[in-house]
Amino acid sequence: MKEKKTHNIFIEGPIPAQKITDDVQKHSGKTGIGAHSIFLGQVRADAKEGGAVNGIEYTAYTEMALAKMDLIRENLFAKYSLTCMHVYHSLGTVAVGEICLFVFVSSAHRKAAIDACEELVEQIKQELPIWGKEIVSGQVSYWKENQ
Amino acid sequence: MKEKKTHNIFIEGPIPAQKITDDVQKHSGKTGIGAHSIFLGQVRADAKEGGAVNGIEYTAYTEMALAKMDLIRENLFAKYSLTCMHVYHSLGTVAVGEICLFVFVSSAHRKAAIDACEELVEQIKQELPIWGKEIVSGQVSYWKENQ
Amino acid sequence: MGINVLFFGSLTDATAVVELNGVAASNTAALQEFLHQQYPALRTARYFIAVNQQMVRENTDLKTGDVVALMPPFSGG
Amino acid sequence: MGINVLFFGSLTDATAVVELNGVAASNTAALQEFLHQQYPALRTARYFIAVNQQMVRENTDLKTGDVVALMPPFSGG
Repeated sequence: MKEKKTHNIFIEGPIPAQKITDDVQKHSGKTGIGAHSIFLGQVRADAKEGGAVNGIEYTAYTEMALAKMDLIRENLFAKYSLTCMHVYHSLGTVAVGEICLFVFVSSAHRKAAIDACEELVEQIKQELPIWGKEIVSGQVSYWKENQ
Repeated sequence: MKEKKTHNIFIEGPIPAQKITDDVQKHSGKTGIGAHSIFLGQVRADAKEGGAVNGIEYTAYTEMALAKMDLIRENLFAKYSLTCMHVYHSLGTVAVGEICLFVFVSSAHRKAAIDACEELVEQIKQELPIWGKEIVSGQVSYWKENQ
Repeated sequence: MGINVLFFGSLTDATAVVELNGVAASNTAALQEFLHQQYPALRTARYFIAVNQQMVRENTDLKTGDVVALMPPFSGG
Repeated sequence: MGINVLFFGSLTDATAVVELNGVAASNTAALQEFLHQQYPALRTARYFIAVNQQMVRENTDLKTGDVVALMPPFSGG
């Protein structure tokens, strides 16, 4: 039986911007890589009844999300010629302007990295049991809906 | 007559990895941004007759490249709903594992950022007069050809 | 023992709890009927059901120890 | 005065110079003929021509002060 390693994707609070550079630098020794495709989600100050959004509070069905993420990862590695794939998603509160999602895909060539990254972002949004609550104030909040 | 500002895109040597985080952080105050799409080109140690590639030496017809880049930028801003677009390309020598291209596109929503970033990377590769020479050793080098 | 029920996202506004333990229900339809009685606001809510982390679309038999999650449309990212 | 000619990328292997100043040529076809005489390896090279940074595909008249660039296929990124 194939042993499976579950990768944790969840980070409490915002994803530190420094992580982006740090993770890129960790790949400088992988000399077969020619292309990195990165997607970052940033919390927007959308205008709502009652004021502008101040932050988003994320919750998830973490066990199911991680199991689903492993499947998505496996399918994308089977479909594209990739060197690495890393995903980080916030839990808890992320303020406006901060990063809540960091998706990082590397490949020898640009096409595989770009296509896989785009597909991965879509699948994260559509298939992972994660919910965002847009906080306007202590009294006013709205459950986020993805487009 | 419309005044045009030419943006420099060229950086001598490798693009410092720290620039990625620094540039992301500069956008945390732009609270209408919801998505950043980033592409990085990294120099590969391709196997060649005579050994593996050690680095790439980039030259360009810089005036023409910058004028062309301004047109590409203008067309993409007209086509997609974007907040920002930044491009950096190395000139001179970039060693294996280092970053030679940094493309950074931001938008309120993921689709515009991702699509514009992909189109921008293709246009940079196909339309900018830049040439790479793959250096294997002091004696052996190969002019790079894009796929 | 019985069934373990988890509520997520906006559904917790309707239930005011995130988890119920030891619910008696032999299938998901019976469970839903019970939950809709208990939390009337759930009746008009749009949600998916997962049994032991697998999404189910039709009425599904339940056994003691099963974990049933009620999940509104996802909004991660 | 005359024409200013720029060579880029792999073409500089054929020419061993990157720039020629004051070349006498009334159009791009005449200029190419002159350059192919001077640098025979250019004859088999694949390249594009830009006059004052505009790509040209057909024979184009030149005037003194024009800048003509000979460019092999691009390979940036």
